[in-house]
Amino acid sequence: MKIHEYQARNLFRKYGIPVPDAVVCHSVEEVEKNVPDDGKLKVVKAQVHAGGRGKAGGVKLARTKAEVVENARQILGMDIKGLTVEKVMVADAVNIEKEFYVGLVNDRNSKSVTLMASAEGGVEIEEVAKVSPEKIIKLAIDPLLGLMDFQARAVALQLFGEIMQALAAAAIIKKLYKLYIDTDASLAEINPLVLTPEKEVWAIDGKMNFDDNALFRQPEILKMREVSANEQKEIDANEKGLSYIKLDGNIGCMVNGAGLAMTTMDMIKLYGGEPANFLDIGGSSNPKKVIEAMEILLSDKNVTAVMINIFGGITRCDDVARGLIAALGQIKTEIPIVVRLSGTNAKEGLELLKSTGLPTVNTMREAAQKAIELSKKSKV
Amino acid sequence: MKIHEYQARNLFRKYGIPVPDAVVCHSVEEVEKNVPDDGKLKVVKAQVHAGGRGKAGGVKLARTKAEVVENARQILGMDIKGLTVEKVMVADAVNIEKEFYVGLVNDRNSKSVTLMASAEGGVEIEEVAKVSPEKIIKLAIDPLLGLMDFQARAVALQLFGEIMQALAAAAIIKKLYKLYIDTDASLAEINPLVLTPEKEVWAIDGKMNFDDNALFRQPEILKMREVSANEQKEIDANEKGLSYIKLDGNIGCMVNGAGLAMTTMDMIKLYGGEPANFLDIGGSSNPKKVIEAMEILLSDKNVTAVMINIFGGITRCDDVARGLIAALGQIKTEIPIVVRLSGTNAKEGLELLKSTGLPTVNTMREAAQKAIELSKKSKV
Amino acid sequence: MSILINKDTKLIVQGITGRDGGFHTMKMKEYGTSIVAGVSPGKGGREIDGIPIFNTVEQAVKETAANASVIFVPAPFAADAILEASCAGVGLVVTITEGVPVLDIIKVSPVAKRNGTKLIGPNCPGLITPGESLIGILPGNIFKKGNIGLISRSGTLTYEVVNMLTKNGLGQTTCVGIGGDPVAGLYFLELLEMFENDPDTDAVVLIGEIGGDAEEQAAKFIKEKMTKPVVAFIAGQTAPTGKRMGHAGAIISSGSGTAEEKIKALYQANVPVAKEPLEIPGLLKKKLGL
Amino acid sequence: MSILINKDTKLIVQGITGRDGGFHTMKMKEYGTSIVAGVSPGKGGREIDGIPIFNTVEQAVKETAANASVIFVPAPFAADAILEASCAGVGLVVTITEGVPVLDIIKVSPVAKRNGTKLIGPNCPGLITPGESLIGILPGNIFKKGNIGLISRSGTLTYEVVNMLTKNGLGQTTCVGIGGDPVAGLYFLELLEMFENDPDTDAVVLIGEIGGDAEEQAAKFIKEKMTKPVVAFIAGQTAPTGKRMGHAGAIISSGSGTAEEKIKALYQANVPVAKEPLEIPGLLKKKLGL
Repeated sequence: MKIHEYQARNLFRKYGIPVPDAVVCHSVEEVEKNVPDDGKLKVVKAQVHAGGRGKAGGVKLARTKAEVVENARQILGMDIKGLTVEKVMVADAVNIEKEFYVGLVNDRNSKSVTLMASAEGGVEIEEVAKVSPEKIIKLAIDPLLGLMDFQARAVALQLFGEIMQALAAAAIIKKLYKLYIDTDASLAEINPLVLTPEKEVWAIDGKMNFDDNALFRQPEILKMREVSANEQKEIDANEKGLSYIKLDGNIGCMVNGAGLAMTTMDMIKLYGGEPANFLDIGGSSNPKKVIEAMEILLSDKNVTAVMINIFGGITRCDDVARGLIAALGQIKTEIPIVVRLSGTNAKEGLELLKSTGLPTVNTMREAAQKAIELSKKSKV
Repeated sequence: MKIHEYQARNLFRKYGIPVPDAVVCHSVEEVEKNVPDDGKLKVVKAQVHAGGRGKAGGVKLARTKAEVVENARQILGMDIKGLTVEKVMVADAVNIEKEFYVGLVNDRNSKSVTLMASAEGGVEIEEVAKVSPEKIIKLAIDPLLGLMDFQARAVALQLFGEIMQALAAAAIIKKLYKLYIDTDASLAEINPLVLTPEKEVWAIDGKMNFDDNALFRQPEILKMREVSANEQKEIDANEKGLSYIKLDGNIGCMVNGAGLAMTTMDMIKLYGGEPANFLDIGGSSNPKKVIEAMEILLSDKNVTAVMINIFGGITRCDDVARGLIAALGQIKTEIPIVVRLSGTNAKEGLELLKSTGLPTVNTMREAAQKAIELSKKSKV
Repeated sequence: MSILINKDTKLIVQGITGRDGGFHTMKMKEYGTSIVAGVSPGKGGREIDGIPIFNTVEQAVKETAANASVIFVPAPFAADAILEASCAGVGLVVTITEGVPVLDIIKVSPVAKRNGTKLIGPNCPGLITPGESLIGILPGNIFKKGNIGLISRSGTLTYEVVNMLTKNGLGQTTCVGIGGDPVAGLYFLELLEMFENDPDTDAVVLIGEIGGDAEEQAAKFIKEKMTKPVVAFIAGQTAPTGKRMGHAGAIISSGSGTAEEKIKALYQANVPVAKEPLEIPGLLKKKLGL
Repeated sequence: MSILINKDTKLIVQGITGRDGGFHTMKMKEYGTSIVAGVSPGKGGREIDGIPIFNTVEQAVKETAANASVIFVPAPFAADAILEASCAGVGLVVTITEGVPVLDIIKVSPVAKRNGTKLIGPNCPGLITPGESLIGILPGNIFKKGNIGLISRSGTLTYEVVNMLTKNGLGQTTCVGIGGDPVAGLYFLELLEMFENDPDTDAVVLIGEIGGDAEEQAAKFIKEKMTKPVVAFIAGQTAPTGKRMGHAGAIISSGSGTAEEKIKALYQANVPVAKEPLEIPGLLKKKLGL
């Protein structure tokens, strides 16, 4: 789960990590009303769940209140990577002497939360990681001991030569780790962490993601969830036991199992088509689930053909076929559907499906080829 | 540091451990005013930092409000092991089907917090431990993992056969452990943990001690400290860098080092005397400290002779002698004082002390013998 | 021979009284897995289908000398179940439960290592040594004894591939579903090494996915350490990259994670990568000179 | 020979820029201890009395190959200092600091064990191998090279005893002050075993105290495992028992803790217990046939 920069900053502040004052506004009116006219340099930032806001024009400096309002007017409603900007954050700008990077992330290789830090912070940090990986300090944190004081201090001393600055940075790193653990985060970044000409250390931009698996025990984090229309569709699907991600193609697919669903998409592409979605219906033969999956799938107006790809394991194909028949009996659509059944009792299942008159096949390859062929003819 | 039962109960409640309702009163008037006349069976308990309250008559059941008042009148002001009862707790009594024991303590052997539990709770638990140690379940808790759910459950299932009761007890044990760690406790006991005829699990009596070394980071616990006059003397001494414990004898002693101070007491006893105190002045030759130590020592009216026992290590005996001379020049007392100096530069030190006219000796044995001899003559 | 499990594997089921636990216990037993105990706190002393139930894993191990455990308990309690099994000395713990918080698995990992427990999963279908022992939710009927080892991050896709192997006469020594979670137990490296050392395994099928750099590491290991042929398939070649984890995710797996990078690394290790699952049996036969 | 430290011991001082740390660094250096580095965050690169200062123990170990560390940092930071030394691979860490929270030491202990670090202290005077190395705050001048090992829970009392040993011609291999805190590092058992295995140690003096059951355990060890003579003294024979820790304290050390019980256990292990420190040299000489 993602949250906005302003929400991450609120968490930072709650944990004692110093962030400049800021106001969040949903409209130009709110900006006019709520942003203080205090003559301080300000930065207006789009709040969307997308990277590259700066390059897209979603981050602007403002010297006067009038400039703040004008910038907010430009940014609000802007489209960044397909997302509409509905909020801006107006924050006090800070003078920057030097920018640093600090991040925490779950690392599958070391099976630990890993601290990363660099004296080369800012927007180009990924480039630094690629070109000069030696400039990124990495530290795998012992999950039972947590981040020890001496470790935070040692890392901070590599970034900041001066001890008081290093201790300030070490304290921030320790707090970020505590926040990370307390909230079941999967990513926490301060980029940039800034040293001002006055030798103060501030967290300027923050980013946090959270482990979806742990949201059941993180009610405060869950409250922060804001979702776009597409994400809402994915969440609704999830609540029905379906895993759905909308894509840009025209061949809808419905598959049991995530790996098989990804492979189904690959097959469609391999044979010249474009998948319209990822959709994993899990291991059940329940007709209700098939109907719900079909409804979600067909709500995408780009879909011109559907490929149903089922491999029977513990669930037998004949049971799955019965579920499909029940479901397809209730779904009225002009869109052509091809069904592939394989695995346990596939023969019996395919036999049962004959009654539906739907084209049935035995392999994924055939299914993909057939679906592509049908999609070209269908012109829905 | 010790706290009263009612304070431990407040901590229990804060951590979600179920305890019956109770009121704490400092006087019979408060009892009359604050204890509800609700017809419930109540128990009136002396709040003092001493064990064996029950045997001393400091715990009484009361069926009516009148009985509560009468019991409180008897208990308030009572002397239990030299401590005056200044507070009573009046708690709702609970019907008891069975009593259990649960305790946590720092264990030097396993270098861990150790959980102890027994199905034979109540006042005789120490006797159980001696006679039937197999009836006490002991579990060393991994300091990095903490008390794991399955461990708390396994212990609780050994006490309570029924799963719902066991889960209730396991939850209590988990909360007690969290409380223990959060507050740097050195002891936490629920005795008895009670199963009622209604199959509810309640913590009836609670006891907690805390690690003095950790009080610097436990301001909330420190606020609970209540000390007797003798304890206050010990705390005052501590703040001056002195370690003082009052005893019942008549020979005051002043020693550098805790082990040597204990040994000095042993020597006094070995040669037929009775030590008046334990007093460790630490490793300094600062005259101010010696004066303060002497004042504390002489404030005990039982003292009829003083033995000063110094071993010079890093601190040289001649330096110590100069400190003693400066201090003894300011202290006016009729009580005889014998000084023993040994170790680094002892000869020079003893030479310097000649000017004081005090009897000086070379060994602990001589010092003890001399002090006892002087105490018999002194009759202060 | 085989890896990890065989006919001497004595299995405990943790969460045997739950719906999934009960159903798959029956299925595993039908397959022939030696299930010696179930664990369900408070239900100790009972029996289910002739399987004795214990309150704790410790008791179960003491009474039955069990050496493996499979976990079906709900996600919030899965980590504690793993710890219980590991601390009771169980050598192999297979966690089927999905939705386990990542930080729980991170916390459990060093404890398992300290106790010498091998973990598989969470969120995995389990593993099978055909004809000897099945642990998890795999459909036993599609597997066949043979000389191919298989390691997969995916569930149904594994069945798809195994089904084709079996139909093509390519039986399996052991098939391990390692699960798709961000942090998990045994992974490609450890399992490739086990297959390399297993005298009955002649070739290995590796089924990877986009994300992480486990396949790249596997390629490096194969290049440097393996003598046996490996054939691979990578799922998600066309999946959108939008779902990645910001800067930190990119930094931690710098230059890794996409299907192209994985496939490139595997080719460099002389591992043929199937374009579609149907190609796998053919690639294997070619490598084995069949 | 000796135990734990000798002329090859290369010492780091953590907290070298503090008042006590600075003073005792000077004293140790005067005695001849090989002090190779000091650690003080933010002061890395400087020198104090020719001793190079580093920001971290890790750097200090890397540059100097130090194998021991002594800790003088204030109590709230002592546990972190121990962890830093242990995680940097230092094999012996001696904590002089007093007032360290018990739960901090409990947390640090398993980490030290995992890293193979021996801990001494906290709240201890340190240890000495006369003529070779002194770590801590012991007064070096009272010690003399010889064949007696000494282990003590007390500070000044140790000096008292050592002074008498030296005056009676009984020199020492190594003297270790293990400290008086409720939970501490190396204790009687481990050190008795080291002395038993040290070819140059002919007899051991054990100085115990009331509280806990370490002396009873030592007695058991001596009876079962030791061939070398041991002489003991127990301080606090007349101390009041009121300061004990309620039921749990009594249960955990059931039937232990008082001076009488300790003395009884030691006599049963054929260990003479001195009534007063003055008796110790005589008892030793008798045991050694001098």
